[in-house]
Amino acid sequence: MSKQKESLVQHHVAHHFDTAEQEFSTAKLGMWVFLVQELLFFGALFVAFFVFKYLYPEMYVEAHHHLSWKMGALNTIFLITSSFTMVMGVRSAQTNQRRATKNYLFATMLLACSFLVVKYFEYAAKFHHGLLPPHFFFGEGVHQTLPIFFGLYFVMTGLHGIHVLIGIGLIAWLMYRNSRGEFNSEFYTPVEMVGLYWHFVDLVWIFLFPLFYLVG
Amino acid sequence: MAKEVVVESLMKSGSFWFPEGANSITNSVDGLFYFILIGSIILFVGICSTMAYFLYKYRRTEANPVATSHITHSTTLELLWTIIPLILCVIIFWWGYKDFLSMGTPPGSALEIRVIGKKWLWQFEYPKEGVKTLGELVVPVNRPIRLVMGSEDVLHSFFLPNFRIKRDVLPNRYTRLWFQAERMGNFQIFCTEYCGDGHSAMLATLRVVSEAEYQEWLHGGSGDSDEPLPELGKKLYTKNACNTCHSIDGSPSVGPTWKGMYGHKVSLDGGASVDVDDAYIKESIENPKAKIVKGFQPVMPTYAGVLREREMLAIIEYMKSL
Amino acid sequence: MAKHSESHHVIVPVKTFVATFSALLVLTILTVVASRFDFGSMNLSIALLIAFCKASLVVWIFMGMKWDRGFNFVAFVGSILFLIIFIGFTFSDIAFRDYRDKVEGEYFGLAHPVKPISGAHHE
Amino acid sequence: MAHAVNEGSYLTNPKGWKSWLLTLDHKRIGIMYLLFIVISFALGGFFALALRLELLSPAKIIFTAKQYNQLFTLHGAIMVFLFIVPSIPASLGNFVMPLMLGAKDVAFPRLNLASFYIYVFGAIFCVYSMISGAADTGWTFYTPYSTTTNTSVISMTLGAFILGFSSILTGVNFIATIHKMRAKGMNWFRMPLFVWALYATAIIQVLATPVLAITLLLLILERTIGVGIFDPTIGGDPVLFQHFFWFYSHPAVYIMILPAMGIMSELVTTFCRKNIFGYKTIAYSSIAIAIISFLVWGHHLFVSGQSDNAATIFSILTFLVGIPSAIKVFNWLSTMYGGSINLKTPFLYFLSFMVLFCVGGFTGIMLGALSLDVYFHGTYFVVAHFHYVMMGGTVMAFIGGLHYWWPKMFGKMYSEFWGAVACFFIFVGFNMVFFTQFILGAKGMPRRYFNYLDQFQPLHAFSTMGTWVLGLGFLIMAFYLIDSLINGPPAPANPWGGMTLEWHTQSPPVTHNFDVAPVVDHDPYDYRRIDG
Ligand code: HEA
Ligand code: HEA
Ligand code: HEC
Ligand code: CUA
Ligand SMILES: [Cu+2]
Repeated sequence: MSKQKESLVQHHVAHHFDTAEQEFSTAKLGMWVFLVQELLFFGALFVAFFVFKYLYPEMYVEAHHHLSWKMGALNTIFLITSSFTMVMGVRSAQTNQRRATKNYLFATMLLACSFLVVKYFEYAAKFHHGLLPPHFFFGEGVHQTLPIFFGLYFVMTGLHGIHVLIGIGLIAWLMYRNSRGEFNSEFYTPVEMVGLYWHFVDLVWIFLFPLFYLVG
Repeated sequence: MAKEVVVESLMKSGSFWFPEGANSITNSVDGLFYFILIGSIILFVGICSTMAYFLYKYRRTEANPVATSHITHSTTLELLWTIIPLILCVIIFWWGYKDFLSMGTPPGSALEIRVIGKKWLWQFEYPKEGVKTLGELVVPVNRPIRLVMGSEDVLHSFFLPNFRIKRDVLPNRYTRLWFQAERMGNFQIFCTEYCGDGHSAMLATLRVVSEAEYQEWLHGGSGDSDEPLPELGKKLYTKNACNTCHSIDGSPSVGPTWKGMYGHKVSLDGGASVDVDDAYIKESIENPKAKIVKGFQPVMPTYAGVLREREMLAIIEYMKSL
Repeated sequence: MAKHSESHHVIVPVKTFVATFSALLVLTILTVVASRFDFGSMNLSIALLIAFCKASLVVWIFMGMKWDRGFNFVAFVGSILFLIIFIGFTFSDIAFRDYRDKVEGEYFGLAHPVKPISGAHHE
Repeated sequence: MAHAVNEGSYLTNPKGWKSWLLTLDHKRIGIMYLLFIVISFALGGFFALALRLELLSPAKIIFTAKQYNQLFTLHGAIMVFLFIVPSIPASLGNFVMPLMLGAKDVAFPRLNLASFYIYVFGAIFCVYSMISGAADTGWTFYTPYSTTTNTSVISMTLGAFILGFSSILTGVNFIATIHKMRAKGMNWFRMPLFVWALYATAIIQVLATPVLAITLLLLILERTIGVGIFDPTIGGDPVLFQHFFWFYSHPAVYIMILPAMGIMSELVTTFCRKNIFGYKTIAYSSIAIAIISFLVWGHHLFVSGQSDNAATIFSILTFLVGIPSAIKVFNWLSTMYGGSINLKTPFLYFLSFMVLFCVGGFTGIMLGALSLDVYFHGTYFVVAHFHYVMMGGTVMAFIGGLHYWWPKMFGKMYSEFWGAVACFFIFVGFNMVFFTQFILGAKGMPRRYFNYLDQFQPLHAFSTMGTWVLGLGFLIMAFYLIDSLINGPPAPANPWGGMTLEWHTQSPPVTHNFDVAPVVDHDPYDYRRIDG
């Protein structure tokens, strides 16, 4: 393949598919089923969250005052916006706007990074106050069971954070492929798939935010 | 106390399947088992003989090279074998549920005994009388007994085969169990929730005695026997579950062996060393965490308040004899 | 297979995305505002309700479920049902345990006694 | 159909070990899985023989208590995570499912290879755990024991965690394949029942396995940084772990049995040369089992201290799973009616399955009854129950399927005589080992016991001797199967007269499966069409 800047890379349908359409819808179905898996993965953690909320309601109330809802809200806005830019990125790929695709993807990535930066400051504050998972906990609190809350907090937001990190990697990969001109209205499967993934990451946060930061 | 207790054999007593029952609920529990068993045998024999018959009748032979019937389904039949098992299941469920409920609801008048499970022994406490025993639960016959159970470390499970009852013992909650012994005798107690190396040695005995004997036992009748000390010590060694961690033949186990221990120096965690004398042994038994022998984990439970003075001496004498 | 051909490649007007995005922002503000007031036991339900609306918007528009339906829809909604089963059945235990057992002192000391509802340090 | 093409089969085209390790061909991946799965089974079986040997006498013979505990943990964990869960879907399923659908490959061949390597990667952690102070928690990893013991629990759970992802990805792949890759004309009700079973299995894999993953992850984190939710010392709840664990592990037992049931449906039609009885009910009952399996996990917690309400609900629902299983059993039986029964080795395993699975299932019903489970829980009765369903059910079907598709996979026939002999030893040996354990359990013998009361010895010893008969059977099998690879006569394209599509290509199949893309215009077992 020539390395000229404007050259388009032609996508070939994999040998075991009959049509591009079949290939696309199969990939999409696979992605959704994968998201189902993700849903139960996080879902189990939400079960644990609710169990302990039920057992120790007052402890939760105390605990959530240790979290900064402002930071949480800021991050919510980052993620929602990034979802929007992502969907616009997919749309521009669909409509052959390679430049716009690049910009939107870049914006998404930037927002994702900002999310992680805010997260970093939040974590740093928790470390400073010793509000950590049980083995390292040295924070101050009224309720003895407080460490459980922070155990859950770090596991849930941590796993979510790892998903964000993976998302950033995926978007970078998309940008690379986009720069090679691989995506067009005939073939934009990877963009669509990463988009779905990214929205799912947003989805998880949509629940994490109110549960951890707003209602104790 | 420390009389050699003979526990009723589980294999020899009772029916082919079950050890002899001793609880008010055993008949109903066994009954459900036999109900399912008979149903299963009928179905099983039915299925197997049909299969055998078909095998014989429809073998592939020269004369029978291809299938002779091409039925693809039969709604009536299929409904039949959906509904009949369903009905059977409802009966089985109800029967099991009913007994389960009565297993869970002791009469108000029950005598309460506390059970503590720890690695790897059972401790029983009679709260009113302040009596504590290890590895031996003594109860009067024909009186409802309620056990309130807790664990000091991991999960255990309290299992009385002759009474068909079992319940896990948890470290952070109390669980209960109740029974009413219908006959006197000595019965086996097992731990049935895996709890580590000594799991299979975490045994105890249930001694069902007459009311009078029970009262006598509670109020000092169980006092020190005048058995020679080393022999008493030998019995205490197994009765108090020391044997789950300490060998007497020199082989290493969870704890240090007792063989040749007395009178020697042992090195402790942290570098110090100490002579094994009466005082050290007493301390090791009552407050095991105080001095930890090098190379071992601090897992030994305390026996403070469990061993009487004479029993302590007996164990020390026994150690000397090894 | 070719049946759905058109449906997979709808190009959604930008307007729709912008509207969804704005709705999400508004709902975010709403949930923050709502959390400033105390509705007692309703706090959680309100927060969850709003979160649910937001999530539905994301799934419906951003993830394109509106134009997808079919098996993908069944799979996703079905998995939520299984999650509900998971929570529901777990609570059939957690919420109905014998909490008489929580009364401490009445019995004997456990190594790690149940912390009664949010047991505070000073008891 | 099988016209002689010179390009050879998938086994030799392309050549070289690299072409195997990097292959995207579902058939080769299936074969590689098969190899690893058989090794895992032999390893797990080896541990079983060792632990049975220790149980020959009530006191210590060879191993210490700790080593014994490690043995049954390794035995259970290997058998479950490395062997039985991937066994049928990943090896046989991978090989035949696309063929049965008339597809060229699974939907995501790359993902397929990835899940194979993830499996290998996970296996490495499990093996590492073995040599670095094997875990001694039991395969159930109950807290707080598993969070406090000092054996290498982390690498074992990490291994199982990784294996979980392999299983999930296989599930995703299969669902997509079944939805999208069917040949022209093959609608849902023209799919072979094995495919239906794999579909139901895949649903469970995708929905349940992530919960296992998170549970094991939480356990690992609990040991490293502490999460607290399972830790009683700071207010966590150890019983919650059991809920988490069984939310996966109960459905997982149907991950094990559903594909086995699928194989049974294939065997019974082919070897009776007859349409299956009640195609649709069998297909639907697979899905029903998959769904109901999520509603009954609490039957493992009847005595754990869960609430009576929960116990009641779980007990009722447990019985519900018996119903679709009953339907299947009776439908297979009816299929034999009026057939032309060809008593070949695979069919012997079909018969073994029928007998042993019924015993396992009936005792499952006993365990589902609340009052009886209170008695049987944690005894050898449970051990016998699950070996009857796992070994007597799944393993029998797995071996049956292996023999059934062996000619297709390797293009070689094996010795029918030795096949029957091995089956005999396995059947007899199996019953010697495990029927005894029903009696032991009913008499009160607890499981996971290193030492036991002297009175149990005769039965234990008999059980141990049974393992030698069983082992002999497997040894014979190993010999004649390996012999068949080397000396076996070449297999025809369709040695058993099967109807499903995999028999319509040559044995072993060409790399791209079919020379002519198949078109389906009839039911999968429509023997009437050819036999009149
Ligand atoms: C392949 C695996 C497999 C399968 C298929 C099953 C199938 C079933 N199992 Fe089993 N089970 C295990 C693997 C499996 N199990 C394992 C591994 C454990 C223990 C794990 C551990 O603790 O380590 C276990 C433990 C276990 C317990 C917990 C015991 C305890 O620890 O206390 C229970 C309790 O309800 C149970 C029940 C059942 C039931 C009701 C079925 C049903 O699905 C059976 C249905 C089948 C039939 C009923 C037979 C066919 C039907 C007929 C011929 C018609 C007639 C039927 C009726 C009239 C009902 N199982
Ligand atoms: C798939 C699951 C599976 C299978 C197949 C088996 C197979 C066997 N199991 Fe096991 N078992 C479990 C799953 C399984 N087990 C689980 C989950 C537990 C619970 C663990 C726990 O408590 O945590 C358990 C526990 C368990 C116990 C209870 C231990 C205890 O509680 O103390 C015992 C005791 O007898 C036992 C015995 C056996 C025996 C004798 C076999 C035999 O059937 C094995 C026969 C196999 C062989 C002898 C291998 C022969 C192979 C070859 C020779 C190579 C062949 C090569 C080719 C074909 C090419 N198993
Ligand atoms: C749970 C296992 C366990 C049980 C049960 C147990 N021990 Fe120990 N024991 C240990 C361990 C481990 C050590 C070494 C660590 C320490 O010093 O605490 C030990 C140390 C000792 C020592 C000091 C030994 C030395 O070499 O210095 C004595 C004495 C002792 N135990 C007596 C007993 C007696 C008497 C009993 C029964 C009444 C008993 N133990 C029951 C685990 C146990
Ligand atoms: Cu205590 Cu097992
Ligand atoms: Cu189960």
